[in-house]
Amino acid sequence: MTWIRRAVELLAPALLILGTALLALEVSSYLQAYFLDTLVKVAIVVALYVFIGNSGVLSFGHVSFVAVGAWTAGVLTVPEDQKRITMPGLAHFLLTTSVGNVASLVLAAVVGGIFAFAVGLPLMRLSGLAAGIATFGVLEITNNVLTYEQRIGPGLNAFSSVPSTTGIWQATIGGLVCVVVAYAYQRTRFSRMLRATREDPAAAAAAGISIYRQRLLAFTLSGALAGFAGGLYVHLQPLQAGSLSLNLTFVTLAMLVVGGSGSLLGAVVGALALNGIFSFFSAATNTVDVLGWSFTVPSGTAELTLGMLMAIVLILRPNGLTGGRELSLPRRRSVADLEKARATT
Amino acid sequence: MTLAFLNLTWPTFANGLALGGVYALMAVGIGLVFGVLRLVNFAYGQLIMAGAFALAFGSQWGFPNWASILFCFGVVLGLSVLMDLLVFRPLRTHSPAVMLVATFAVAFLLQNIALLAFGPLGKSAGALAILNAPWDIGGVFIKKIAVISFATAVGCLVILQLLLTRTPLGLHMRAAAMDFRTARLLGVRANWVISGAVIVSGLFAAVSAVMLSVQELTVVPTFGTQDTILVLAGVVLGGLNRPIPATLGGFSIGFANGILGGVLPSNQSQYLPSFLFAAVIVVLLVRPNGLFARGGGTVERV
Amino acid sequence: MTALTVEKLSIRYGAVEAVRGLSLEVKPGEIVGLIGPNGAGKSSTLHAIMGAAPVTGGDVRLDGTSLVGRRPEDVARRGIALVPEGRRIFGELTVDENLRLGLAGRRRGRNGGGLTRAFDLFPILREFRSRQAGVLSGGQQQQLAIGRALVADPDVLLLDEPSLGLAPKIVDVVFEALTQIRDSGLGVLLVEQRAQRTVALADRSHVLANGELRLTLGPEDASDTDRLVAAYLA
Amino acid sequence: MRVSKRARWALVIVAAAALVLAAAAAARTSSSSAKKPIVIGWAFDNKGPMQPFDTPALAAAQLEVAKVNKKGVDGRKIVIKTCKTQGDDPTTSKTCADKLISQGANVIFTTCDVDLASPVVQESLKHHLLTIAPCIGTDQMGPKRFGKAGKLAYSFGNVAQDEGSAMAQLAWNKGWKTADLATDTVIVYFKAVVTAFKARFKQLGGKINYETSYQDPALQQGSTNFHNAASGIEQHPAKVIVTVTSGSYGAQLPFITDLRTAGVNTPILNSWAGDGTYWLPTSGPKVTNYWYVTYANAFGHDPSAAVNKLAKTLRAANPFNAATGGFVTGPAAIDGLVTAIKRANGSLLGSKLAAVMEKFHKVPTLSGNVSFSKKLHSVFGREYRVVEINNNKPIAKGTITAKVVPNSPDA
Repeated sequence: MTWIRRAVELLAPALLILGTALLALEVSSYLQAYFLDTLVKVAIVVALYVFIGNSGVLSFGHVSFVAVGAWTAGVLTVPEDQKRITMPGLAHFLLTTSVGNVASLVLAAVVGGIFAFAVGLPLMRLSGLAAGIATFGVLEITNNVLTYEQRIGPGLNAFSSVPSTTGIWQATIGGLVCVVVAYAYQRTRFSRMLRATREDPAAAAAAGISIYRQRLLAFTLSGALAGFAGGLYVHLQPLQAGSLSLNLTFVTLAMLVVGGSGSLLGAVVGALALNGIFSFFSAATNTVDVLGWSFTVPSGTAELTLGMLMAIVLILRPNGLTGGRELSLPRRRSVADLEKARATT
Repeated sequence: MTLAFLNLTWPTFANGLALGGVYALMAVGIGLVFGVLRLVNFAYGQLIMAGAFALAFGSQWGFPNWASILFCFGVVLGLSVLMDLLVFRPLRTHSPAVMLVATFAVAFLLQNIALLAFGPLGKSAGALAILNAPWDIGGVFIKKIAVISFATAVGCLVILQLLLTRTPLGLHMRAAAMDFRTARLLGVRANWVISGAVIVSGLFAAVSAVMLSVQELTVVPTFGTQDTILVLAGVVLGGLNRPIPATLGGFSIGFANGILGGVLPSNQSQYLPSFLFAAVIVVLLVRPNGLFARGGGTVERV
Repeated sequence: MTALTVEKLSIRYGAVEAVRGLSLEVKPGEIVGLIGPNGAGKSSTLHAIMGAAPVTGGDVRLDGTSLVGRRPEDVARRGIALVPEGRRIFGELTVDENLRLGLAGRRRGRNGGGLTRAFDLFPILREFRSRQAGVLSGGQQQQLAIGRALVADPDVLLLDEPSLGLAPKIVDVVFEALTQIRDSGLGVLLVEQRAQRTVALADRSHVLANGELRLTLGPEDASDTDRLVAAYLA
Repeated sequence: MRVSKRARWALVIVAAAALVLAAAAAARTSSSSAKKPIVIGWAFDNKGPMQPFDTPALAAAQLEVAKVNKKGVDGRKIVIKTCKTQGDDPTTSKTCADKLISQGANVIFTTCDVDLASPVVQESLKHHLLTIAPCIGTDQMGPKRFGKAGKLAYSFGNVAQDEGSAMAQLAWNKGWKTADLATDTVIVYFKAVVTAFKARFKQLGGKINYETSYQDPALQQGSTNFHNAASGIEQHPAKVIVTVTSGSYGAQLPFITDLRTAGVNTPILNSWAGDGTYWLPTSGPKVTNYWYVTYANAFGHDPSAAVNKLAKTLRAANPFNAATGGFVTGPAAIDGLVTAIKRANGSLLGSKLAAVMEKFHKVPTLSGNVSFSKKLHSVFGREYRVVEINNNKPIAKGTITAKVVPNSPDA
């Protein structure tokens, strides 16, 4: 029967994604963009979760992997004749290489993963605030280079003419891929070891677990997922890769913490809830109809609501909306569960 | 007389000192609150932004300069105290990660309030612009504001040092930063110490707001954000837990920022943040506990 | 008049009940010992008195005023001083600064003679007053911790394992100081592992096991090893 | 913190409910049109960096539409439907385009920067609609940037090359024969104008003494290297200092203040980006010897009476909308569109309108005559208004037209 329990752990987030997709099909087509955007945010937050949720270490650098993924998928899918015009400084290799949609997403994941591995190799030796600031540094450098280096991309310009392939199918499947990968990782012994280092680093180290190696593995995997999510993002709308920076970092981290950083469900719920509310008020700036009556809010309501909501949720439910736990079938609590519950109280 | 090194000139050197001084103040402001609350206040930049807007409005409404500055101090202090009461205190017992993200939320909120209220383009804070004029010091032209910033920073830090070492409140703040629990058991009043730290931190934010807005002249909703990130990097680089290493860390990164900005050739100046952060990362890898930390103190996990 | 009264005190951490229904009192000019095996709830009791542990039942009163629900700093400022386990001195501050921190617990309007009280009891502190406390030896640090508690001019002094990790000779110095403190009119509540010495020193000693009061012994019982052992094993 | 199972289920439901709410929001019907007016769907920035350019153009266009509607376009009226892109947020921009199209827009108008406009432009082009930016100031609003589909994209802004060339001409005519250049690299348009100035200035025989660049803090958070740019220029005197940046951004005023407080009183020359008096300091040193070329003199001294009248009306309603001469791009775009519709015999098909506009040659609009070509879908050959700000006061200093455009995108 345990497999049913396990299945529920995966089903809950997966169903939420599918539900979002179904809703997106129901709404007026012009509002779909918000739903697609939300699905991409889910992918990004799940990627964050794979590292932060399992290791308990904050990273401010993940959006740089999203940006690098967006850059990869963008620079490889803009038609060559367009590249010559919008990216005149582009290196020859990038100018002449073009790939299809799926290949660009795979490459976005690969590049995101490699970049994360390369960054993690030295940085995963750090801990605490030093690690936090160092990952911040990675974000700043990535943003800076992507914004100004014209040999690798359009610099300050957006990737216009990128095929907009992230429609409802691609966004849904992309979100599901991230959730399934995160879930699969969660079931491995690597994840269990990493979680052990989160609970008690000293004991885990004494048990022969290499904190460094486990963190590096999770960092690389989550970097790959973040790169993949970036690929989805750039195929959703023309982006400037360097603009994926501080704001997106704040907002996605807040989604993870508000949802409950300890669980996959938390990551998905956080992204859906915050981005859903933000999208609703953004749309309402240009008037939406709710159950028959017209609803308009002043510009900026979305940001203010989001900011206040984040603060309120954190004050009232510091472990996030889900309490950092997966959804599971009711069962008798074992003694071990009680012990654990005590530890977190 | 020139500093015959790269194209480093005395004015650039002075600008570096000035920026270093302001960043040192910000570092202390962030460090004090971290000391007593174990809270990395990301919204510190927004305090500075609010102060700078207060200054800009003060001069727009025709306040004399002293009144504008006073207004700026009032706004920043009020906001710091409010932030402390509404957000930091309720979250005091939670994990550092939750507190940090809560300060994100506050920063996000304040920045967007400013965006709505004042627009993306901000305001000009020209009242003290005249301080950008140079003084002729033996044939070298140094901006007045550079000298004033540096001197003010040094003055503030000396006063703080006196407060910390010569007064009971200062002693209590230092003890609370080391071991809050024991300090309370001895009768150190938690709320006083926290308020003290928040107020001094707010005062320094206000001073930084004045200095930075004279240098930048245009106040936008993102004012101070990037400075805060750099200062945070500097503080961690120095050693977050103690005032003096934190100050030195903040000063170093400000100084490096000012100098590098001056000596980088113009076609590379856009990569200034990359150079700075690459240096930060390298230093952190070599000395994870900070440049100026003695021994291996435990680093907070966030 | 009773200085400190603990009545039917219960302390609970989550599902674990650390102390159940403990009653004791400490009058001025007496030392009360609190002994028992590890985890018996001795330190929890001290922390509960200070307002730093969750009280789920019973009462703690100082001269008839309840202390339950007050913050640690408020309890300290009402005349109860704690010498915490492990001494908890501030190693980066000087001896002088550590002592001045103790002044934080002074009651309003009470002068208490400043730091001289600590210096009179432990002259070594005066000698080392401008040194960093971290470089002192363990025994000197313990003296500093007690001195720091005394400068607050408290009515009641709580000590949590003051002899822990000290050489026997130093323990003598500490216990001798406790006698002097008692003689100056303070009430002392002493939590200790060294049962026999505590029983010998204290006016009354309560044996605590599994959070419950098992036995109360007088100084005359100090040599009655059997009774002590039986109380520990009960 | 303990959460009961029921509570967690409840939370999941709440999250789902939030989505349902958003979905319910979507269940709206688009308006139907009985009289078949010509619908312009205008996605504009209401609060971001493009707001100072978009909102005046829109406000002026609305006045122009009211004027056009008195007679009608072949008996039809023009209706403008708007959508706020909220700082040109990509998702909202895309939604705006789709929403406007679903509301029956025949033509889509978009924001004033080609990169920020991209989400709107791409959606609109996908639906084969004529897509117009009133004031994108580069040569990229057209096939150059958007390929074949870009045939339907036009801008009524100046080509940066043309504007830069006009500035060079102005400098040369004034006898400023050496120049220092400071390029703000955060926007393509800024860079393109300076590059064009340099090319034309050298062609005329001018000498560039010093070149530097900086990143405006409005778009590059925390950047302060405009200070370094200023001190570099202080050390390399020339007859004119050329920088192209927006007065509404973060570098313009401090850059000038740096130079002036350091005792550099050389003329400073900017493009339309630096138009206006709204950014001038309310206290402290006043701005003097500052020059720029622009679409229209917003201060009542334009050679065209119609422009002055429009400026006056706009100013009365909201001074902000007449802050720069940029407002005329809105009516100019409307005038151009009306001409195109007439020439296409009333057709609103994107391809037909675009085919007519491609052949525009000196078509009169409120902002003067407008020409396009197959390759170039932005305006060149404009008669720029020259303004000098002296002691915080704008003074009209005649007009200037670019004679030669080096590296012309049309060539």
